[in-house]
Amino acid sequence: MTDANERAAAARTDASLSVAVTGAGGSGAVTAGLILLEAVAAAGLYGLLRRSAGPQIRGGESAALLRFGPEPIHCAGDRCDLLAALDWANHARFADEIPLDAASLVLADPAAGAPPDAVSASAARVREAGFAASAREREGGRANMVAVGAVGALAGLPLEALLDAAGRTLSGKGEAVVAAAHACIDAGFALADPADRLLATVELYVPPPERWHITGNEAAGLGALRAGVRFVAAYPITPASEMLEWLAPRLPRVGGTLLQAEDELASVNMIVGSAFGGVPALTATSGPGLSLMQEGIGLAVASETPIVVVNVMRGGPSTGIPTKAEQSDLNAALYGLHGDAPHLVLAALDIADCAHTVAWAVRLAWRLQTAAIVLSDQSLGQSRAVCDPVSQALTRPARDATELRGPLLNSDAVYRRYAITADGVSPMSVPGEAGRAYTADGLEHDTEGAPSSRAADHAAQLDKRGRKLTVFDFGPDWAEILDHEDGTEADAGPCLCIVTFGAGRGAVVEAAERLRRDHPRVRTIALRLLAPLQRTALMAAMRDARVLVVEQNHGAQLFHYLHAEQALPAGARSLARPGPLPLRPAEIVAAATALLAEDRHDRD
Amino acid sequence: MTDANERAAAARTDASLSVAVTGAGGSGAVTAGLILLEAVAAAGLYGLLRRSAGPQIRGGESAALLRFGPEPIHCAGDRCDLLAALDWANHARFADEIPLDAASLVLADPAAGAPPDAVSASAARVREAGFAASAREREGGRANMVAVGAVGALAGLPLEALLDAAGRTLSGKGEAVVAAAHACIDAGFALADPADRLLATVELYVPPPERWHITGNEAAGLGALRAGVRFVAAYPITPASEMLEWLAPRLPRVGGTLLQAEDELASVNMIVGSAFGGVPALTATSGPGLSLMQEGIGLAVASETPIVVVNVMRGGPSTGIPTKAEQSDLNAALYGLHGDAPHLVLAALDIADCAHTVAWAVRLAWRLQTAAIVLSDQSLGQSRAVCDPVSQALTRPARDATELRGPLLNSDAVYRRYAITADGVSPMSVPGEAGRAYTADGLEHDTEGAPSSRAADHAAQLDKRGRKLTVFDFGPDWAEILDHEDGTEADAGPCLCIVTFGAGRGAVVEAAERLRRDHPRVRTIALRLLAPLQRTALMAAMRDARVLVVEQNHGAQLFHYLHAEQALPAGARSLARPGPLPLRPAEIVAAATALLAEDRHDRD
Amino acid sequence: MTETSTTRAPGDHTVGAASPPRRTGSTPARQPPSAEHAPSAQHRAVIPSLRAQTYKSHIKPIWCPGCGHFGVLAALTKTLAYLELPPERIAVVSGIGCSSRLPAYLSVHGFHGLHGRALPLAAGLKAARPELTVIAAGGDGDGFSIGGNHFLHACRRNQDFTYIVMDNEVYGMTKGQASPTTQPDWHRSKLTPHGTGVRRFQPAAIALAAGASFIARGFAGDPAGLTRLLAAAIEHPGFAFVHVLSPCRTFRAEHHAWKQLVHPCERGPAEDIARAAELIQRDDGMALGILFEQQIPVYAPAVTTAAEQGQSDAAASAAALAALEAELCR
Amino acid sequence: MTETSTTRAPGDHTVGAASPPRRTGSTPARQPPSAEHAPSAQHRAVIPSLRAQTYKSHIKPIWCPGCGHFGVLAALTKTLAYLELPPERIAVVSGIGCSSRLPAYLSVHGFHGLHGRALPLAAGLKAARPELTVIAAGGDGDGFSIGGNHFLHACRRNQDFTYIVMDNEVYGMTKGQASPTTQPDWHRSKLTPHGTGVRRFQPAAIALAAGASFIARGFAGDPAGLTRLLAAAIEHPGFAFVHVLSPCRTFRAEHHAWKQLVHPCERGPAEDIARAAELIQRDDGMALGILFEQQIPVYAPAVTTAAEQGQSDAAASAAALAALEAELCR
Ligand SMILES: Cc1ncc(C[n+]2csc(CCOP(=O)(O)OP(=O)(O)O)c2C)c(N)n1
Ligand SMILES: Cc1ncc(C[n+]2csc(CCOP(=O)(O)OP(=O)(O)O)c2C)c(N)n1
Ligand code: SF4
Ligand code: SF4
Ligand SMILES: [Mg+2]
Ligand SMILES: [Mg+2]
Repeated sequence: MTDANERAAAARTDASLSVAVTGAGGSGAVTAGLILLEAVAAAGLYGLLRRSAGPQIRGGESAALLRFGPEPIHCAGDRCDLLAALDWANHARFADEIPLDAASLVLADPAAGAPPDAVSASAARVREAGFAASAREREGGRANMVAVGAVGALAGLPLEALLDAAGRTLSGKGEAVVAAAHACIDAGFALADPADRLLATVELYVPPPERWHITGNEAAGLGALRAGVRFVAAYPITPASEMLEWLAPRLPRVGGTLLQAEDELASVNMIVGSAFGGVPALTATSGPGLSLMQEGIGLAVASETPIVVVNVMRGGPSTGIPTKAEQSDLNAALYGLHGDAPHLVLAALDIADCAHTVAWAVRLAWRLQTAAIVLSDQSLGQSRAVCDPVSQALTRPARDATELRGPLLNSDAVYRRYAITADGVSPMSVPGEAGRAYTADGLEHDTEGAPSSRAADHAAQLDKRGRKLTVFDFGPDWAEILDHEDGTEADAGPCLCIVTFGAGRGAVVEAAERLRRDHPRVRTIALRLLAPLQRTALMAAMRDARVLVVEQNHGAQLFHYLHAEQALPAGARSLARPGPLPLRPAEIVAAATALLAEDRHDRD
Repeated sequence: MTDANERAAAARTDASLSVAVTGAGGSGAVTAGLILLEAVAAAGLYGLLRRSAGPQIRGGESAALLRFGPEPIHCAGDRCDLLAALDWANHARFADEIPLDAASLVLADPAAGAPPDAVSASAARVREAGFAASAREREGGRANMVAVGAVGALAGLPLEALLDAAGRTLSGKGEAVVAAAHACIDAGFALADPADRLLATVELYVPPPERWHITGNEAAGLGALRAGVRFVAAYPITPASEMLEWLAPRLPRVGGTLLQAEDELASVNMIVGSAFGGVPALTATSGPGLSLMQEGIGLAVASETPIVVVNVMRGGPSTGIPTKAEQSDLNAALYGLHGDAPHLVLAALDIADCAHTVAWAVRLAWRLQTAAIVLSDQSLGQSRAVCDPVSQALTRPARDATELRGPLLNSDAVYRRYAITADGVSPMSVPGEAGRAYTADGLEHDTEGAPSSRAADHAAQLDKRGRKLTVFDFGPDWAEILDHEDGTEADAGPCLCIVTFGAGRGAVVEAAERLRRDHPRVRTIALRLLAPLQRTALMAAMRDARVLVVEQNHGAQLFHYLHAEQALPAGARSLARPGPLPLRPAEIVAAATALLAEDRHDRD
Repeated sequence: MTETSTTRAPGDHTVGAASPPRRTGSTPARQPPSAEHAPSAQHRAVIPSLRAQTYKSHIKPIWCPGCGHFGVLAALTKTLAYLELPPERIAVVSGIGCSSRLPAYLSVHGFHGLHGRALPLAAGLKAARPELTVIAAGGDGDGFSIGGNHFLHACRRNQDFTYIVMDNEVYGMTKGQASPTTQPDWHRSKLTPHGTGVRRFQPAAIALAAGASFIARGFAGDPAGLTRLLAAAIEHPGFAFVHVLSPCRTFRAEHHAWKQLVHPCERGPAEDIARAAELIQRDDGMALGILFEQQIPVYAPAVTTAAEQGQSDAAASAAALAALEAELCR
Repeated sequence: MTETSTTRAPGDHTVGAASPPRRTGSTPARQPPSAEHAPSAQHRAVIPSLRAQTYKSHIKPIWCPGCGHFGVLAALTKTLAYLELPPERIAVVSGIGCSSRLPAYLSVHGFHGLHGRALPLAAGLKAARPELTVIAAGGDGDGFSIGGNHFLHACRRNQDFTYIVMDNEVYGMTKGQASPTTQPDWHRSKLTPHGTGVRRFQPAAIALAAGASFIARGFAGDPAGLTRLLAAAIEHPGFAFVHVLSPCRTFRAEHHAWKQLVHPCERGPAEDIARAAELIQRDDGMALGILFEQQIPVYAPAVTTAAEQGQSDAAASAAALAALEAELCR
């Protein structure tokens, strides 16, 4: 290893590597990223592929941002180890997303001109790499494929894996394209200076381990199907559309249906209709659509009709930044309904967990006859991971709606759809069941469903709708609690506890892994169930700890929510930062370190 | 005074009297109430008239619930002193709303049959009063007018005031009707047994003091006009419609316009359009409409377009109980927008205060270029008060939109609509101003308004939109803080502080008046400005006090919100009770007493 | 079987040009026009005669005396009885308004949903449970003001269900504001004291332009004619829109004149929509009967039924899911 | 004055049957058809010639190369120049979509609002500021899917503003899903892999049924013809709907055939809506020009202007307010 390589290795906080391929519209940077991710899978590694693009609908510059390694990849990481720039089109746009430093290596095509100032200023090592020239030498050759070869070589991916990955990714384009790609990858692999290798080449893993190759939107769709969702209403919106598009051709295969709605008012009411009919139903949307659905979600709560709305969050408020992630719809999900409308709010913790969380949400919605809002975000929904599958055990497919719905109480002579029960769950019939017809209603009603404005009926139904959420035993899935301990001094110093929700988990877990090097006891709590908040369990998990609440939004929404529920110990701190850039482990480490230093200072 | 009357007097907690007139559809109970309220005004007293009706659209049974006295009437009170039942149609529906006890007096028409069980069970004294028979004796006579006379006599209203009031209320119906009414009132006045008089007859007050005779919906409309609102978009919804209906014929008189929209999505976007055009604009709605408007309100926040949405709350969730009050839309108003969307939330404290609060909201929205949601509720909006006018000083009419908008910064060569400024307020132009065209946008943008997804622009605009609300000096109007002290032992015992918002004020203030009899230091804080919360000032006002948070909803929304903002001292308690029944001073007294007793116990 | 045949007679034929129900014989061999929405023969055998009363709930309507909506309720229960639809196979879905209170007064499955959203709720229900007879109902405010977009798209989509709009040219429930069908110069609403000044919404013309395959107009004051129309609408395979003139006694007293104004309609030719559009534009809004009917394919979302795969539902679904899961692994 | 007259010529006349702009002489004496929406003579004197470029902003469109929306942008700026409308008197309001990005590319006042809500925002603006020239713009998804209800009611309401829909039969911005105007069998969207199976939304027919007083169809590939139509639309007193065929290069490559398919339209008779409805129903969707135009009163909300009262605005308003206040006291 050269000096520079040692520096580079030191800059990496773990065994993973971050590489980026960028280029103008049509340069094929994203295809390069997809092939590299395939190769990562073939090499038995884990990977996470994000994309970033300019505002153009098609044809704008884009970047493929890949991180991979022998352990599951939790998040985007802090920096870029290796950048292959096919050209410098609008590179400034990516500067924030591709953090270069003196330990970074940049492969720059001399044909594209001198690197922009941002790159020079980063002090990254720049190596010339004639992607275009090399491609031009080969029949049908393309610069992005040369880059795949070069990047693969420096990143320690076996040539075989690269070739195999290209073959699979490009198979639809015909043999000539594949052959040209193979020639270019070979050339690129040879082009890379072995002295620049960042990692030793790993072995091809045969057969590769059973891993998912999946986006969060796909995983969410799978979770829905597993849990028995058989009707989906769809209105497109970035970044939720792909979830609907993934489901569209697959629902019919399992006997289900997707209906494209005229707007979100329609889609939410469509799923209410389906669920009323006994068929588990879901829709997916993002911020603006969630706003439009609030009235319909409230109807589901009041009429006790189980529905699931997956909200793939993007930058807000209003139209905001549609193509980037943010966790700023938490408030709207928790509190957005008018009236007292207790309901379920969940958040998926990572890409694969979208399957688990959505499936669980469907089951809970049916078990508790209410609306569930599942929060995902653009960073989960539109990123592609090679990751361990979520076991079927966690999201055991529902046999049918009757199983989801649970047994009907049969004691009463009159059918009381809204009967007051100990667990707050009333017997729900569906059309087709003779003698059990009722009128579902968002208007307040008595136990039979007849409209009522009597104080006693209102109080009884409000109590019941609240109670069913509080008395239910949600089990251990409400959060992922991880103890990051170095095992040496179990009881030394106060425990640091980092609390987050949903997609915040990745950066938090990685930060904790780093923090434990200097601090013996670090716990992370990633909330999967936000409402009803499992306050007692949460407070127990945070006991005696210094608490830092981490989230990706401007208003510190989770922090305020936990305070609202009186669930935070005194002195809890907030790290809240809006999008569009992903949460970085380093900023969490910095905030936690500052917090702990403050404590030490206090003790002095 | 008879024994019974002494008992009745003792049951009254102050000098006010509560009377109710009930009857089947068409019986004219409500007209009777309106006449009695007019008479109250003529007698120089204050009054509050509420109505309650069955679910029928027209023609159902209804009740007029009047409370009046020499001091301003804050709320519905706890009980009914005097009930005049024209018949017993569906009386059970009103039993909760007309709390009778042994000290109550009931005038029952023997023609209507025996009083229902609820009345007998209350142990109220029942006097036979032949309203129908007496009316039948007079040409065109109506039982409700006889009741007006009888009630007036027992309640101490001068006959002259009653006759005058009937004349004015019925003037549109022709002389014969008025004459018949006068005859019946005379008869009813005579019919009442002087021994049953609950109050000595007051003098007619000539000329009567300058008082408003107004509903909360009317007052809100007036506040809007005062502050310069000249465009209103309207979609009917109970209980907000009357505000829009009051404005419709009046706006043109001041040079404004009302447009009936096709739905709430349209109405909220219409007012955004008007405000963008420089014309102050408002709409009014209730829960379901607020839900539909969330997306549009978010657009106003992001594009920094000043709008005002008055939400006249009703029972929730979903369609809920449309004809009754509840304070359960607080969460939706505070948190309902997706993304980080700081905005203004205000609540009117009483009927007249609707004028003040709405006018202030309009001014604030324009000063801060954001959306303001004003919370009123059915109990304010649809009740009619005789009360002191809100002075023009509080709601000084705006000269024009330019005054509301404030001066444009002129320093920059380029016009930067979304310039970053110290106070967070950017220069806003309106169409017609040459050289200052810009594109207002809900998409994130740079200082000139060009779409941007750059992290720096997003952070800068989010910071600015947040900062303008936090650095602004809202002055003293953020709350009404009253000290209810008996003056004797200023420093004895811990201070009790009751915090509420909006329409909760009435019952809280009355409860405090009672509490101070046993407890020397009681403070009430009624929040008019909910967001941004004036946390420092609020905490200062609660310092060292035992705090009780009172609100009319199921979820204790204010209590949780104050916790979210870390604005409550440890040990603060919540009294949260949903509608449809009004908050009663007695339940607040009971909760406060229990809280204080607990403290004493703790000290033992 | 006198009872049965009485039940079947959908009323007299004094007003309206609705075609007599296609099958009036006393034999019960009425072929359902589509397998999806008619009771199976088996059901009919089990429940030979369902009288209108069976379809009524015990809840007393909150409607004002004389309200047109009573007539619609009566006609609908008669229709359901006539069609011998088992109550448990029927779902009636509504929005918010006086008219939208309908479901509570029926003993079938019901949903009293949101203002303006009856149609999407019905669409979701029908897509999920195609074998049910789904009926959406509501008022002119509900359907044409706030619900206008769903109306357009329901007409286009042509799912097999019926939509009844009780048009009283006013918002009854919120106490008398102008609706889209209100005359521009009607100035009795406080909200529009000089009238709306806006052209009336033409439900039939818009339905046709939007692609509706069945458009009829009935009158609440003619329950017999209305019953025939409702029966035809429910039997029509596809989206059937029934525009019912349903007087508001309280806020539109002038509607008492409707009795004199209604008259039979001329039906537009099914094969010539352009000509039908012309006819509907010339219509005075008071013409009763089927204005347009066309047999086009009903919307059927793609579902690979288990039967096609020759497997049980559950087994087929599980196998398909397993195959899906496998595709995600590399 | 060569420049001026060049600016005035709204392009050549090769395609489309739009009537040539009513006033083409070189004298500036074009009488505005309504005082409200045309520049005053004074303004025109001050700004004798505004070239199309003046109406463009410095922001580079994000549109794909070859997108039809470029043609609409070009035609609109030419139209504004031709009409000599001072930029500060114009407001262009849009929804969300590729097409709805339009306002940012203009130097006039603009609002890039919410998906589907351009029309109500424009309605509020026009009601509040009747003297402005207001133009709403957006796509077929924005206007006919989520915005369908506002489209119906804007047609009915007939406020004096223009609505331009850039119809590319697809949701471009969200990457290629079917819109209401998409063919039922178009199966290139992943969301509807077998096609929507739903009848196409017919913008012109629906506009007519809803009561629109001006309906035209243009083609982005014919900027000159489109310019003429836009000029006529802006000058039309009342709601003017311009349906523009605007190809999506990226998701509907087949649109390249449109050039061959467009042809001039036959205009429906203003005095016979029924006949116009028939014509519009027979229309193949590719006919360019003014399909229908009718002079009816524009919607004008009741305002007692200060002028009527013979007072200054502020004084009149203050006096009226004082009178109102007095009415509340007894
Ligand atoms: C979102 C929403 N907006 C407004 C209302 C208030 N609202 C209830 S019913 C109604 C109008 C009903 O009119 P229509 O549908 O014609 O029925 P009718 O009462 O005339 O039978 C309105 C505006 C509501 N419930 N929800
Ligand atoms: C409430 C809401 N729902 C969905 C979206 C997502 N969305 C943005 S643009 C668009 C479709 C635009 O299609 P169209 O109006 O035809 O414009 P085009 O891009 O084709 O020009 C959609 C669905 C949104 N922004 N807001
Ligand atoms: S208000 Fe009109 S529509 Fe409503 S119930 Fe009464 S008569 Fe019927
Ligand atoms: S996607 Fe289509 S509509 Fe959008 S910019 Fe590209 S070509 Fe134009
Ligand atoms: Mg109606
Ligand atoms: Mg489009």
